[in-house]
Amino acid sequence: MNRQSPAHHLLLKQPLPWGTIHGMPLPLSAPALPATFIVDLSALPRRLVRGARAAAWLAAHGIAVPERYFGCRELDGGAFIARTGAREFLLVDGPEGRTTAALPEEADGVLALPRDDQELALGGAALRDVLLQTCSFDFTKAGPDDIVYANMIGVGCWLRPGGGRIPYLRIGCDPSYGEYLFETLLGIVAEAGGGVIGFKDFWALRQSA
Amino acid sequence: MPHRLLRFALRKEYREPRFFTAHDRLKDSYDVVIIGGGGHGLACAYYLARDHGITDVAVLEQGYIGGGNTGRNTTIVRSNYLTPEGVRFYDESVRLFQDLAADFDLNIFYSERGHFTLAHSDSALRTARWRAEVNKHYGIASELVDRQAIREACPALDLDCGGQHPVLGALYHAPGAVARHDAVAWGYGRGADRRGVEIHQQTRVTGIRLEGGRVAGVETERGFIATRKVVSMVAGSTPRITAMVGLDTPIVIHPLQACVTEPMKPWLDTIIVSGSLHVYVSQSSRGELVMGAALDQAELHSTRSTFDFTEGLADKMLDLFPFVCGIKVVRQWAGMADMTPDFAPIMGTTPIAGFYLDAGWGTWGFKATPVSGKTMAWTVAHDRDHELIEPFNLARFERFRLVGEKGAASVGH
Amino acid sequence: MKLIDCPHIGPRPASEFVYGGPYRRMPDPDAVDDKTWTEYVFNRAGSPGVKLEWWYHTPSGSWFIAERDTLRDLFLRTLTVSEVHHGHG
Amino acid sequence: MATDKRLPPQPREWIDRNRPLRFSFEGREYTGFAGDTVTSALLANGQMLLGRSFKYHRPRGVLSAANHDVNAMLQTADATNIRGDVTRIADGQAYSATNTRGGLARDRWRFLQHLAPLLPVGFYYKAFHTPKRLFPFWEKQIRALAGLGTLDTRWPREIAPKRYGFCDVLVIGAGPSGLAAAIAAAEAGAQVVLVDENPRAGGSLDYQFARDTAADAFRREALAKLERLENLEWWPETVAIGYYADHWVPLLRPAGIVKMRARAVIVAGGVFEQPAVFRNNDLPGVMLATAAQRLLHRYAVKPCERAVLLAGNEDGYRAALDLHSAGIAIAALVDLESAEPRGALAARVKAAGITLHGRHTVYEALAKDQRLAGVRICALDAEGRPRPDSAQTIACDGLLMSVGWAPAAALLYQAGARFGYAAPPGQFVPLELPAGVYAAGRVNGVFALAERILDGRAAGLEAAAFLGLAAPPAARPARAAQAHSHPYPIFSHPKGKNFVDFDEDLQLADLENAAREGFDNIELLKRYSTVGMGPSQGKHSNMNAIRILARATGRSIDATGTTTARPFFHPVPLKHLAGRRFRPERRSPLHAWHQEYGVHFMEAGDWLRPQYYGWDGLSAALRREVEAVRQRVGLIDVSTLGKIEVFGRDAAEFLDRLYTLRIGNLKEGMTRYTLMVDESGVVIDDGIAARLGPQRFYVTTTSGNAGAMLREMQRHLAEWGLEVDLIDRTGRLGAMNLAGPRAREVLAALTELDLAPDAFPFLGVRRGHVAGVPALLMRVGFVGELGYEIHVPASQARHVWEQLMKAGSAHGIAPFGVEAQRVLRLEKGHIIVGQDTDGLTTPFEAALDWAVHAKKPFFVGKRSLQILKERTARRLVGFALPAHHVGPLPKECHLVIDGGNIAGRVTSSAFSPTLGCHIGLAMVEQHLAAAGGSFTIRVDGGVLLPVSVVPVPFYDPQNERQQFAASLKEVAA
Repeated sequence: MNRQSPAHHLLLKQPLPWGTIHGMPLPLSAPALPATFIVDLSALPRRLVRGARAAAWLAAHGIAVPERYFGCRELDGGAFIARTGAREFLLVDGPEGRTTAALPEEADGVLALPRDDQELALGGAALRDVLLQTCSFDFTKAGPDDIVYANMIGVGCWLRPGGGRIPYLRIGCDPSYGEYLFETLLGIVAEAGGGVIGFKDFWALRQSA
Repeated sequence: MPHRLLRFALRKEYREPRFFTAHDRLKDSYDVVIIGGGGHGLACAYYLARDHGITDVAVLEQGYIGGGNTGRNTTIVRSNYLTPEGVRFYDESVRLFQDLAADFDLNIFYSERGHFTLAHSDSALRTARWRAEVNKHYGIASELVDRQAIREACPALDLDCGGQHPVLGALYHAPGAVARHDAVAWGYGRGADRRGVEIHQQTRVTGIRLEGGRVAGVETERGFIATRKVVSMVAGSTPRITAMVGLDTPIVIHPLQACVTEPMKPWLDTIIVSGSLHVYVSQSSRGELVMGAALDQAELHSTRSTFDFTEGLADKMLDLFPFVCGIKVVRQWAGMADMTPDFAPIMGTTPIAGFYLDAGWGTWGFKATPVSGKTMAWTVAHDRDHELIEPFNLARFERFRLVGEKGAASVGH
Repeated sequence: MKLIDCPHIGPRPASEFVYGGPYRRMPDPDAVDDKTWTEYVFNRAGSPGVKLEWWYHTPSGSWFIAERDTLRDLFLRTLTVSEVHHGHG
Repeated sequence: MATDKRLPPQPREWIDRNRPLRFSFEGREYTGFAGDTVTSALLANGQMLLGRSFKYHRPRGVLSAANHDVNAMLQTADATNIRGDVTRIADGQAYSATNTRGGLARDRWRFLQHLAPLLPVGFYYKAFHTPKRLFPFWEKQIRALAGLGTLDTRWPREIAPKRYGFCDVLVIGAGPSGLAAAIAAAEAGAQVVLVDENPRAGGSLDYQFARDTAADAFRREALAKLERLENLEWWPETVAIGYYADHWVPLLRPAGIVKMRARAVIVAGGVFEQPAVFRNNDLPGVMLATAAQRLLHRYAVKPCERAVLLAGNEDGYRAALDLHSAGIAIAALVDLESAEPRGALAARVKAAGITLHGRHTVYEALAKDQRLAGVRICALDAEGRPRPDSAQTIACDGLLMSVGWAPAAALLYQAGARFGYAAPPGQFVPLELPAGVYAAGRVNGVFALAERILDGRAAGLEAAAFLGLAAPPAARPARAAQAHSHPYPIFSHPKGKNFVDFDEDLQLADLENAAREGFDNIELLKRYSTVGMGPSQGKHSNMNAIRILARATGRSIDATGTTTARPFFHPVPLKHLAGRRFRPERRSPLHAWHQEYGVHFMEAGDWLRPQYYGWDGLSAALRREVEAVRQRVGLIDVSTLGKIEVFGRDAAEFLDRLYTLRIGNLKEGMTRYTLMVDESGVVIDDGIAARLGPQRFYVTTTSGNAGAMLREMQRHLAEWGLEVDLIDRTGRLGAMNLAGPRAREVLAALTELDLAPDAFPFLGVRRGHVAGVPALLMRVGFVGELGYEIHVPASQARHVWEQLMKAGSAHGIAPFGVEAQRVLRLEKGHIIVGQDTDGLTTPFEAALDWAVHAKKPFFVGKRSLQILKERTARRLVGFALPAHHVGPLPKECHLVIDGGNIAGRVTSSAFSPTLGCHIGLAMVEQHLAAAGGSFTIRVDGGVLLPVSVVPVPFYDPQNERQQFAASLKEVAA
């Protein structure tokens, strides 16, 4: 119970019921879903897997990796794995953290180091307009099978489109930029009449989508 | 209204003499050929003729007079450099600038505004003190000042910069000035022309002929010219000229961009430079804000403009002066800056007899116009580096004797 | 703003890239004399032309080599570093 | 005098007569309608005088009514340099003219026009500079007279968000050809965005063809398709402000800039009508024919009661007929050419009862009450020169000029198009266009309406074909076969006042004289005369200037050429360029804790770092924090350090090549100081390398260089092709340094690791847990005490920090900031790269000889260092002042003076609470560096302060504090 999101002090201003996810306190659910939302997903367990034999090593642990660079694959339990190079993968676990629980951190020349990101998701009605104000990438050219590395408001981020009925984009960056990224995006979302939702809201919404 | 204007009213005919004689043909040979009809080239020709009696000189300009960086810079003149060699050199330039209008009998609008280099970090403050100390050592008006002093000189400035990277202090250089850049070139051009120098515009140099390792002549679009002395004063085109004589240099060309707003009534009297924000701005006598920023990152031999330049500049500009947010930028442009590894020029004699180099002007060429013209003229006349420019000779690199101007840049981070 | 076609992630605006200078082969430091070495350290092929250059895509943290016409301001093609090492440059 | 010039409803009018608005101009109240511009509303009220000219303060009225001139430059309480031609009136807004003294009507500066003879072209270069001492005075006068609007330094910063945009085809200009192009491209399946600076689509259809039924049919159909086609977006009031590389076209919209990335661009921007040049051609009442038509059809404003039309082309005849049918009396049509060839048009004009004067010109416009009262016309001789002897006067209150056009081609030029002069039609036309860029309509030299539509359609299909969406179209229609621009609609007059550039008050003689003075290159002419340099950037003056220069030099128009068309097409407010204020800021995971503890932050790049803690000022805090570290234990946040995992088969080899010291022989579980130089041997960074395994290292870099160092490591890796992987963990790990004699006790309470000196020696590295959090610990200390640098996941850094503070409270722990750290490391003689070194410092100069391992086969910069070793001219040395010293103290960057010359500088300087005296480091010339020697520092006030050279470290030279360990030097050897 000792982790903290980079956006922790911004989230404290949100009058939402809190809970703890993987040792990190976060708002869990909002009374009503705003048309446009932003949600902090920093609590999710993540691994950066790198090394000459990273692909084989992951396969050996039952994780089928994407062939294509900057390709992305959905795994069980809401996890996904993205290929970020010949010998590098980003593994982002689901809410239960099933996929990473068993993984060692170092084995035969491969490092699978836990990684703290500021992760968030943006979604809803004004998603496209918020993106047009913050990122030069044309997201009509990417889908759930892609991971996009691009600058967003001056910060290098990974971005993964998703959603069905309600479109959303998952965004991760270096935690030291987390407060800036979250605060700035929250401001733009708020201008669009949106607001913060809880960690549980997002996964519920994901099911419904 | 000065009496000198009366002549225009009293005369029936408009009888102003030409600034530049039109020469329809090139001679077969000249004592000296200067490549580049910008401020430096014309100044060199002027001093060759005036101070050394060498008038059989051709200035070859591929475009038009002052059409290169002379007409593209933001016209700032100062001498508050970091190194002794830099300070001595630019101090002489400032002295020459101060008397130029009288020399030319042409108003170059030399306007002493006072020059502030803002420091937004303690390391920038350290560099400012370093420069101030070196400047004072050579008797140059230059001092480290606090926020209050800046506020008094430029009350409009937001010292808190919109909340981030607030101004902590500044290097203040009272003699810092702006001038009408074109007029400087025209004044030198007219002065040289009247002393017998030939200025040939739209005359591109295509090659330099060497015989036995020394200069024998210049190939141009308009034919061959025999000469024993060639001076290259072409800033952004330097590598193309040095390639003609097979001379390797460290010079790399980067675009330097600038832009200007609509005219407005005067409100900014000083010259404001912010290293950390990469902005410099002054208000011209026409009332326009003339603004510049950092070099483009990559080598390029083009004067194309980029939009992100004006975006970045405007963003930082409004940190300093939020109230100009409604003022409109009318025009942006670019020059080609010839950068050296140590941010100091490359001047003087070269391994090739009869080939003289005046280059590496990067972002500081305009303010050196008079002194480089004068010292290069001396160097060409005596075939020996003038003492002010000895430290800037090309040979310093193979001797690992770099000039420390870059020290400022590095410490300034 | 120019687009640069990164061989790893495809075309992106130039603002996402850092210029890394010309791609050059270092002479054998133990074999060359001081003059040759200092020329390598300081001198550059400054004339305009088609050049191989280092470029870095910041968000994805990867280097590659671009073939660029520094006169016409054109990226002619981009290659991975290993492609260049193996003579595809 | 507010006579009503508003006409009954017009078929194309843009005003909403149900929404009257009140506004004031120069203090007088007026009413207009929603949709009116300030210009149209004022004219509707009979207010012809709109502004004063820049130089002579002459009265000015409408010229283009289209922002191709700035005769109507306005000021309000919260904005200035507002363009009346294109600014819609706002209810209750109070406007006034810029640049007047005592109001527009009786501007006290208007006397300046009588001084015109004193002020020829370039006069300011020829006066005011002698005597020198008086120039500042004259400059003050000149600056006050120059400039347009006045701004208020209390105006707030407004935020205008920018957006990115994406489309297949961007069509610029929604006139007939632009509409046809957009529709053709969209129907071929392209995603199309059509933009126009006007609030409505149609362009000249709305004012030159307002009563043309054929035109109306096309217009209706086109507008219907704008509605219907889903892949065609129509953006009104949108200015394409420039063309940049790879079809990057910023669009200025009322809501802010959209940076459009198109795959193809079609420019259908049309043409600017050009004024004729004759005496008093700037009088209010003299305007372009299209200005009259815009006022008439868009705003239902009667431009005048009785007009004379000056024509140099057939467009003028059409304009005459158009205005005539709107009920405006046309006193005469004055044609610069003979009327016969005009055929049917001439007949129709005659039939309308309009007197025709062929081969005539307006010689002079006549003024009454600062506005047009009549014109003197006269015949032209064989050379096209006026014959004053034949002059006759015609009374009129409107003179409408239709003598020619200039293409709105700026974006095409910026895209790299090559142009040439074509007569007919008498304008520059594109000869060569870059891939994916197309021109259509009058900008392309196509004039007949039907052909403009065909040209547009073809351009749309060409763009679609370029994107592989359609087959390339049949050929484009031919360019106009007859002249639409008169070759020289410019007429000298002994009394001058025949203006070429209205922004800059430039007369014909000014340009002719400039050319005569040797400024006979179009760019030189521009710079000397300032033609085209005003706010309208030559839209109404460049073409005439080129014609004048061509004639003055006897060169062709092509040989004369044009000036470079730089961005922007229309000027752009800084706030729109700036957009939102995005400023990436980095935060340590401990940031909030520092704030809660009363920290003073200092900015370090994008980071904020604790400078010191507490409310009692820096010096008190310094003493407290230094003392805590030296006597007890302190804790500092070093999360900003660069942190990189280096692993793989060749990891050791890689680091040996990268650093000046040997790393390959480092034992597992140990760390070593690292120093990096560039290829020229200059010190660029230092840090620590820790060996975690045979093929695994963990290295740190300085905070400021973290990004650059990572990039350099990645580049060298790619270059050397070694089998190594890098992982940047800089922001992902928090780091803190626990330092001081009690550090071990504090840490022991929180970790399972054996901290015994032999189990975890100085310079050792261990992995374990701190406060239950997985951590990497290094026993190193920048500050020279027993110390542990603890690296933990960022999300858990605060927990670990709080636990350390808690465990340390019994030992008197105190957090310390960067200032205390600087003093502590100075006492220990450790350098800071970038402060104690500059852009040229070598390891030898920085007294880091011991860190250069010359025996290694290779490392970056080794070869240069071999050369430099012999040439070390300066040296970093320590100095100290006596404890009892009083008076000014050395500050960082004070100079070392030797024999009156600069012989070095102070790089670090501080009072050492531990040693009780002032100490520092200085980079001095070799001969001053000898141990036991002394040198002189020039401190504030020019005082020369002698100091003695003192060996470093100043503090604990035997390194006993860090225990049993050799100093960094010996370890490195």
